[in-house]
Amino acid sequence: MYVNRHAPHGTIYPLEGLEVALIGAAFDQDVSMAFIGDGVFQLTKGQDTADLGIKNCAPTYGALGDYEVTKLYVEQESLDERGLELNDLMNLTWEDEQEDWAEKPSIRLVSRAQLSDLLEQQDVILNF
Amino acid sequence: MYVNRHAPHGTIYPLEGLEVALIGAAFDQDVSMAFIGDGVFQLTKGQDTADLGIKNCAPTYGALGDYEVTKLYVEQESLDERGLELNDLMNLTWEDEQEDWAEKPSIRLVSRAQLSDLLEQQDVILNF
Amino acid sequence: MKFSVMVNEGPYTHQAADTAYHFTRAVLDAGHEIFRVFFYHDGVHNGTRMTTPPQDDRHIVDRWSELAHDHDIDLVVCVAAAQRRGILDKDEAKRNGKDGDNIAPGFRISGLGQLIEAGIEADRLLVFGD
Amino acid sequence: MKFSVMVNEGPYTHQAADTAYHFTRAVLDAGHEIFRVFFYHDGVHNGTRMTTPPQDDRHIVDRWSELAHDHDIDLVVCVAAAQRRGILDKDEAKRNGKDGDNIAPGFRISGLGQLIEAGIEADRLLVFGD
Amino acid sequence: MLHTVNKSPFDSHSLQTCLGLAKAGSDILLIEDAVYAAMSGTAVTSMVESAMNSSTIYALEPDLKARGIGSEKMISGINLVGYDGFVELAVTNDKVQSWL
Amino acid sequence: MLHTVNKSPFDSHSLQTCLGLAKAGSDILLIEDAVYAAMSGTAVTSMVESAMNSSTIYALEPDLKARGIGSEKMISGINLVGYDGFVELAVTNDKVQSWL
Repeated sequence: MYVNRHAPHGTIYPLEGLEVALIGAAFDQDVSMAFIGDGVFQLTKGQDTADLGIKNCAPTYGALGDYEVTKLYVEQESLDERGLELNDLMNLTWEDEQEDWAEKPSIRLVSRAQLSDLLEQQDVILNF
Repeated sequence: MYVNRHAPHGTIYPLEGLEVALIGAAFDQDVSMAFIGDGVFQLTKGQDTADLGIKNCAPTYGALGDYEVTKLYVEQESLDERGLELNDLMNLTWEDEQEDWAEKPSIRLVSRAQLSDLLEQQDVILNF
Repeated sequence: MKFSVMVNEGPYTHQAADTAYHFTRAVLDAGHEIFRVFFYHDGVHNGTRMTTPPQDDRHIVDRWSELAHDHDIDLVVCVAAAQRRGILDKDEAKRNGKDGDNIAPGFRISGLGQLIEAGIEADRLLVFGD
Repeated sequence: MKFSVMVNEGPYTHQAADTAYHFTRAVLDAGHEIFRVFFYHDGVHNGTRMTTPPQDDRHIVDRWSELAHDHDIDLVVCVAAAQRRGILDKDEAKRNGKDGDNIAPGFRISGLGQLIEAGIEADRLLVFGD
Repeated sequence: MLHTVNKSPFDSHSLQTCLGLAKAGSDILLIEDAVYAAMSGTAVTSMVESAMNSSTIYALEPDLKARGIGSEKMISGINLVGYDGFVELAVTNDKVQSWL
Repeated sequence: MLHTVNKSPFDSHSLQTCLGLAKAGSDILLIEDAVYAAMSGTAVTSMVESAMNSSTIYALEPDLKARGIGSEKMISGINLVGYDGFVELAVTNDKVQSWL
């Protein structure tokens, strides 16, 4: 599991973390991502870096489903602290081959306690 | 004024900040230093980096007086938050030429409000 | 008005190197003068010509070099900070027995005195990145 | 037991590069195996031979090179992270039209797949520095 | 005096330290990840609103835009500036302190 | 699971995040600037003490020594380890999570 804890654009950690997640998926690993703390800002709608001249990594999250990265866990407490709700996040989906390619949401809101359980189940945990 | 806000050893900012302060003094600038937040840890007694194999910059603070850096302002609120008092800090002194080289303490405890006034009086402020 | 700029973070890793660049351009666009840009801490990594970002991303080092060329800006990399982090010009490489250098065009390596001078000579000193 | 180590901060700037080294040595001293040390983010700066620290300080890059030499440790620098930050080996320099390289002895440049493999092959993956 | 802050207020104590030391009448400019402090309805909103009683708060517009923070999500009364406005603030204030 | 934390608890929220997510029975190792969390009488002491009810807290001795934190300044019940003990903790726990 890749744990994302940094806000986007201010540092390169989100972008370089995303690169690891995509490579992990290409290596047929069971990739899941967790977004906690400022990491939840990576998924907010309407990010536009044109005026900064910085490559915008936000659209890449939309492509994660195509790489079979379909489990994006977002900590509810982190959203609350930042005045955000699910509706403020990008609408990220994946297509379920098992159910005639039905489109399903990738973002799963979890409580801190649930996330704690999830972390315990991982083989490898990397922080970005 | 050089404002020191980082704990020692974990990052190089204190050491590289000290290098600037010493050069500033060599250029005959009126150098003062402020220690706030984790910066107050730079001045604590008994630092010994031998087991880390890292150069210990703590003794250099003792030499500041010789370079006529005699005003080290330490924020009282930052000490309080960290459970520290003046006695936990190194005994740093300078010799006052005007008073027959009398040894005087370099560390001056100031409140946040006093430090705020001091910052307002500076020409140039650099953060480390 | 005369400005000096201090850059303390490496390119790409932290946005501070971008902000410093955009600010410097805005100073020039407003008709003010840049006395010097001084690179300290990890900021010294802004000054290596070995940087090769992805083609669809901005080239932070080249941007500085072009600014220096077009507006005759003095880009100074701190020698002590640079040595620790592996940034060298020809002279430094020779002095330290290294087989090559990596400084980018428009940058020069010098001492911390250049930062003190930048603080004295300019009306304002702006610091970017910690 | 088999360990992999990931180093995400540059030498000198953050202590993480030191901690990673001391941990790696302790792993070897305890009779365990190091499968790989992978350098990512600013960690790639651990792998440049241009580094020249003050004479009274430790030489972090040389320490890694010696460890690789003495214990046959695989030191891998991530190519994407390295390109952005100006770390190159001979092949990369040639491919990108650069006039020299700066990688230190004992290090090699490779892809992120090496990190994924390090996670799979080792019993434990330890991460140092953010 | 102009104070610039560039760290997220949720991750670092920089903004808090800045607000604790800034004198009444200061200009405070939020840049980079610090622009998240301009959002309404967050855990730090009340700290920023109370600072607005004694200081003027600015936020760098390209940084807000990059982070998808539209005016509807912002504390009202925070002033938007571009890089040109940043330069202007540095000119009109007699000195600049960076909180990093 | 072993959790390592390397940031000062006064400057970063890493330790707090770690303690919020660590399950009961975890081992938590303070390294680098995080060893300041092992000090008694500070603003974060009670947070660390309360974590000690469900987790075991360790601190890296070379880092404590570098920062002049002697045992008389430490919360009692925190365990000291060297780099060898760090390795041992990484062996006995089935995985390691770094909070950075």
